Amino acid sequence: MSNHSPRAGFLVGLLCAVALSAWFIAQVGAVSAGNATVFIVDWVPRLGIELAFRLDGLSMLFCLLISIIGVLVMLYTSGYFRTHRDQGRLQWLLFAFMLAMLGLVTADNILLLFVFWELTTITSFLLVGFDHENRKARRAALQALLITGGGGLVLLVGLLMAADIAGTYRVSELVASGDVLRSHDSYELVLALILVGAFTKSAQFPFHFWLPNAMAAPSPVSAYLHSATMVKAGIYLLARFQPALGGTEVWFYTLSIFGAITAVWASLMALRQTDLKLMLAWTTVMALGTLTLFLGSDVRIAALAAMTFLLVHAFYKCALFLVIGNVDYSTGTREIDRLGGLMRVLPITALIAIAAGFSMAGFPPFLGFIGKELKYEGALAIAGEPYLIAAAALAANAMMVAVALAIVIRVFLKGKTQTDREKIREVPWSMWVGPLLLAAAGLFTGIFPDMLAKSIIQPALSEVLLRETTVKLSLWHGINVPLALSVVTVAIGTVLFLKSALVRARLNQWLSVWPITGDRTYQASLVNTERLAQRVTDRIQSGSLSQYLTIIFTVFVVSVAAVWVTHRVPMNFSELTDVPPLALLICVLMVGATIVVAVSPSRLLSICALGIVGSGVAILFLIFGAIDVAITQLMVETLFVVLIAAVMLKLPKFPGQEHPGAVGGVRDASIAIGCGVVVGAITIAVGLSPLDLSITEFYEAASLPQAYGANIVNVILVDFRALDTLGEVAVVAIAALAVIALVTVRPQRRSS
Amino acid sequence: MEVLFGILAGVLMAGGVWLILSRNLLKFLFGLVLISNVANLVIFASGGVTEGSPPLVGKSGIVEGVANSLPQALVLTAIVIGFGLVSFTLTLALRAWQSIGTTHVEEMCLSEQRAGATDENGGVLSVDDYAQLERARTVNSEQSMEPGR
Amino acid sequence: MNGLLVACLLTPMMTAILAFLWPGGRVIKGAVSVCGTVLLSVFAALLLRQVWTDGPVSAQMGGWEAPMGITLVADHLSAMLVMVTAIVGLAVSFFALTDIDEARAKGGFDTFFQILLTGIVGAFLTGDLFNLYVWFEVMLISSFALIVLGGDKVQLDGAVKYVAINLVSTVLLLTAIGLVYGMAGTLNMADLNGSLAELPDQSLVTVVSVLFLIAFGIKAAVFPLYFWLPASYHTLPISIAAVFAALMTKVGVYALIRTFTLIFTPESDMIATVVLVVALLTMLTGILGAISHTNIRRILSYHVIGSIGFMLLGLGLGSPLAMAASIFYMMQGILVKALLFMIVGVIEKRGNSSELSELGGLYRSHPGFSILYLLAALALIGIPPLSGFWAKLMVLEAGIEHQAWWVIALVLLASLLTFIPLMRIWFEAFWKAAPRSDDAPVKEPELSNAASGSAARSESMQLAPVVALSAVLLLIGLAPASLISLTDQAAAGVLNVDAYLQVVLGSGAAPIEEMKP
Amino acid sequence: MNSIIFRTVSRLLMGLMLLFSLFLLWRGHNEPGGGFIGGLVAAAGLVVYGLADGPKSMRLILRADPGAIALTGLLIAVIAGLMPVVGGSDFLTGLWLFIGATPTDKGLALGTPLLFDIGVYLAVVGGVVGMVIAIEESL
Repeated sequence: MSNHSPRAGFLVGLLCAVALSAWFIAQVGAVSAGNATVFIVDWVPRLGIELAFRLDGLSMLFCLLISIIGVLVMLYTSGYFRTHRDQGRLQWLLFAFMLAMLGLVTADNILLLFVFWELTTITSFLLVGFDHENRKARRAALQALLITGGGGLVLLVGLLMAADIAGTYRVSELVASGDVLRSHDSYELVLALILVGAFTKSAQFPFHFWLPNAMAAPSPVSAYLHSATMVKAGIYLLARFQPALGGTEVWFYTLSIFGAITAVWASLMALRQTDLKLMLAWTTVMALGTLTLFLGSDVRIAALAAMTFLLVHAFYKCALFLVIGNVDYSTGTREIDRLGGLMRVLPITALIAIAAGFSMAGFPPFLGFIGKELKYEGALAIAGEPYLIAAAALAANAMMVAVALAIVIRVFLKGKTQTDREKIREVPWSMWVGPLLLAAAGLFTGIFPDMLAKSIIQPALSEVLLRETTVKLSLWHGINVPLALSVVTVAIGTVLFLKSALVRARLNQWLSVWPITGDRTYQASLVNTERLAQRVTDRIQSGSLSQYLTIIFTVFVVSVAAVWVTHRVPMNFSELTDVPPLALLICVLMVGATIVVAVSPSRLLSICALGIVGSGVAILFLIFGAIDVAITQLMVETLFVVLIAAVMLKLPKFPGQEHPGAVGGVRDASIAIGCGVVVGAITIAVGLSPLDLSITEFYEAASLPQAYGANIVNVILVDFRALDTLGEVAVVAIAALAVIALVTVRPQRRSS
Repeated sequence: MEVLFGILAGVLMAGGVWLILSRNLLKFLFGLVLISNVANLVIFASGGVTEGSPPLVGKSGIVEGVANSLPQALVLTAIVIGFGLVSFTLTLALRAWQSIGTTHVEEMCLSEQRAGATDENGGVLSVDDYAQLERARTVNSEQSMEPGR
Repeated sequence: MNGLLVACLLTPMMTAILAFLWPGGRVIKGAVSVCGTVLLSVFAALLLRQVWTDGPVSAQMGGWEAPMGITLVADHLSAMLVMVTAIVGLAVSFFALTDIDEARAKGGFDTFFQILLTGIVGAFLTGDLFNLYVWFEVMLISSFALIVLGGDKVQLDGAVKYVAINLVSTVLLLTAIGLVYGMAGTLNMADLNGSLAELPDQSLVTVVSVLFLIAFGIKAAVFPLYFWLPASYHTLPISIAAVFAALMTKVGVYALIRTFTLIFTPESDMIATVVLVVALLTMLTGILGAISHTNIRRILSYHVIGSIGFMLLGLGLGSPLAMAASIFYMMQGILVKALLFMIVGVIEKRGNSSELSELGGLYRSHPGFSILYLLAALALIGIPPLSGFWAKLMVLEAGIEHQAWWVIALVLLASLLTFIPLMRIWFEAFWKAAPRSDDAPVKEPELSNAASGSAARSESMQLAPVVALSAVLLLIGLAPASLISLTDQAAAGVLNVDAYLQVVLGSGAAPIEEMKP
Repeated sequence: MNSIIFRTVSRLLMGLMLLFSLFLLWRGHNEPGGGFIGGLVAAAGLVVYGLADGPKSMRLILRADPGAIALTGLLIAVIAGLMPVVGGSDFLTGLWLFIGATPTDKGLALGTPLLFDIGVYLAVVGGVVGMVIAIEESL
């Protein structure tokens, strides 16, 4: 986190990332041959968590994306933030995020998976809030944290329950025990919990709104986290657990419906934006919806479509985000209406934009085209609701075409930019190398799809389907329904693009009356939580001591009385001891004195009465054979009365109004009487119960012969229970010091 | 005698709680003294109340018919501790009066006043924030959020 | 006999006496205090090691066999608590060197602080109910002293509430102990385990147990009895607030756990339900309180309450795993709370305020320190792999084991809500740009070299315990296995008291004649 | 309370009470009395004197800081408890020395419990007097 050496941070991170990428590429051969790399070390065996990593086909797909895109993004960042003081901090965070993400997709222990899941949440929180002095960035960071963090908590419970049912914490073993999971009573609950986790992370409806807000992050961060990697964590989870939890109607319908809603809604929202970055953000949400939609079915071709589209999307979306970053960097704006004709001033960026945009639109010969064809093929192959899904895919794709065209044509090909054109320069090499490679990858793999299919997609697909499968991709597969749909898509997309101003106006009109959005709901619930918190806290913690005490004594009376009544405490009055007449007299006196203390408005009278009560207690002690206690009580009473009389002269008179109002008086009186009744009753009941005197008998026997003292009470104090006395002496000494400190140590000016 | 002790404890307790619930710090103190006496009486009564001689071992070394010594020791300890605590509280009341200027507990709410001023530009989720957000929504123009070059 | 038990108890007591009687100023007294806590830490570590290897240990005071005399006893739970008490004591006594001014030191800060530790250690180690009361009083009177020490009127106002409510709880406790003696005829807690269970009529025992629940509930600051805590914590010097927040309420929690597993066993069913409900309510109202405030200290004070709820879940659920979770949470919670309060101290030093609106810019100016706060806050929230996560994980697993869905749902809700206040501190004090204050002059250039040197020294002296505690917590987070195994044993020892009874009472109660040579 | 008679009487009374308190302390192990009671009586004597002559004179009589006296008392009590530990016994075990013991009579019994009681006495005297002085002075 050093500020001083951003370069060092960058270089170390970059080198590590390159090394990791190289290592993953080196593993491709082994993994695609079906040999997963496994690494296991114990961590906390008691809780079932171990450092278990497993690099199989699915993990490999993600790892390659994460590490290679990570390298490119870090490179890009070094240019983008070349002179920014916090570049080093950002690079470290990006690297930390990359590690967390890699851990997430390779973890073979569900708790370890969760650990990394949360780490990605935290690192992304810090990244979204990178521009932390901007209030909007802070708000977006909190939103991302609360939504994904909350989802993470729910996910944890789901994972724990799944592990409980399957009897294993290993992901690979859990995945293999799908039958047990699906037939269990709690299957629906587990599914719901895990889906909440996945949906929040991958910005599925109704949790989708945090992702566009997270665009408060710098462009490279958005490119990396919010398009290429982190949001795919939820997709990874769905793909990973597809064999364990999928294949049921619940799974299918939940994923299809939520995926479809997300995709369609997000593409509508994308059309509506004028900020290029937000536009891309919404298409990302759309893409995530599509992925979810296709993971709903366990049909092979649907899963294949999902896996392929995952790659397609990572390539073009990351490139486009970085392109937008470049545009912003060069022109200082991302408003589509203020930009145009950038081809001439930003030729390389424009080239990248065209390549990536065409892949996004699904034009041949880009990989995007294959992805789109597969989507239609997959949609039509799904047994459940083929047309509905195809329609959703069609709508989403068409709008994607419109967005892609808008970016390519509006920004780069046609029109003129409204900003000062003289100052616009092409970005430095570090900022176009990354996106160029990504865009080129989209083209190259489109032309030669088989390489990708064999080594990357096929092993991943095998893991999702949990069976061996061969994948063959090709650009051209004859004239068929998907191709027809593609044509329709392009047609609709073009129309939408041409009429974009109209579409945007209509959408805005429509959405301005739309009552509920996720963002508003989120904000309202936060505000309401805060209001509730204030109301509850002010209610409980009112600042009034008498209210506090009233509550405490009420709790005391009510709970003790309730237990007393429900447990029907018996009282046996057969063995009462005699009442000495003197004791009776003293008791009557004390009762009278107590009443005087309670009601007397005169302070002097109260003190006298208090003294009488104290002395009465002393006399009672004396009557029942406690001479030491009686003397002590008398001495203490005397000292106390002297003290209180001295102090009281300085204090104000009783003001009256001690129990304000008739209600307050009655309430206080009933609580007081209740306390009296309760304590009296318990005292009588305990007094009547037989007492085991063996300890006292031991003291009586041992006092003289073993402790050499005839005064048993004193022997108890200084020998049998001397530790009590030690503590008590400490109390007296500290009480004195406390009193001295209280009156002598006066407040200082706050040392700050 | 057990019943009498119980009634006495009950009365003292009721009087004590009544005083404790009053809004005057000095009366609170009186109440505290009363319920401390209740605690001592309860311990004493729990140890069995029979008239007996003090628990002293006679010359003969035989102990016969003496009162239960253990609760006496406990009560003695409790009395001395109670004295320390009550004296402290008395001084505290005095200092509170000298410093705050009241012994009426309802008027002593200094420590729990909310610092009312919420920050104009800092609140994470203050009510203002929401209103601002709503306004921003109607304008629907997103400014550049990049930290710049 | 076991000298370590006595050593743990006497070390802070002797330190207290020494710190008062030894002539000298702030530095000398502070040094004595630090040395005392170092020694206490050593003894506590030895004690913990012994308990870990050989099981619970006991010492009979005055050589009088239990239940005649008073027994000191340390099982896993007690030994662990003494250990964290020593660690917190050490950190705070170090922190206090620069935090506590000369006048407070002269007034006896170090003595009160050490006596407070004595009371806490005594409460953790004693095996006698009345003796527990005595140590509670020792703790209480020294906390009274600390709370009023050099206080202005706001602090005195908080102190009045603190003192009043705690005294009421004390009297209830004393009454309850008297009643227990009246029923069982013994005060030794191990002995009470058998004696109370043998009573023919259990209804009265239950009634009395409610008294304990209330008295300890006030001490532990559970809903709806926690009023004293938010009223008093935010006005104190930070060293005092830190030790209060970290330790005081936990003694109440410990007492609840001890009494309701050792003494009142047969009644666990009804009481357990009550404890569970109370725990959940405490958790939620605590978090809501934290959300409702904008002052760092108040936020953290309410967090203390919220975490108490968490610590009582184990007692409410009653299974070994849940109990272990609570104990683990308690151990790391004590350290996190002490750490957070010390961090607040540093924040206050740097920003001259604990009010969020007046703070800002710390992330820009002190990035390393910011990371410390973030780690502590995330540990408290329970983000893996930090310490709080393990407790949360254990609680959730226990909840699943019990099929206690409500508990799980509320724990999740509370965990989620915990984000808000802690992140609010992060946003306002750290991320937000520093507020421009036109009236406050910029300090740095005005300081002379010597002054800035001493300021830097005092700053680094305050940061040292912060860094050290952070390191301990990080270690707990990354390598929790041994602490978890300890808490497992502690939970087992708490729920199955045979070993405890054995070490206190020996094999069967010895006849009176054989008591002493 | 400025009357000379009261002051003289209070001084006399204080002397008597101090003596009596020592007597109570000494015999406390066998007869009613002991460190607490003795300490309280002594403190009461000093307080009476202080009422007559003002808190300053109480300080003069004590010659030492009452807080220090109280803590010294605590220290003595701890030391009394620790003495048997040196000999390998438990903390707070009674160690006894019988001066002039005969087979029938134990003679003068001096033991650590007595020392402990002296600590208690000092703590109570110091504590109570300290509190009273502090309160008096703050009025």
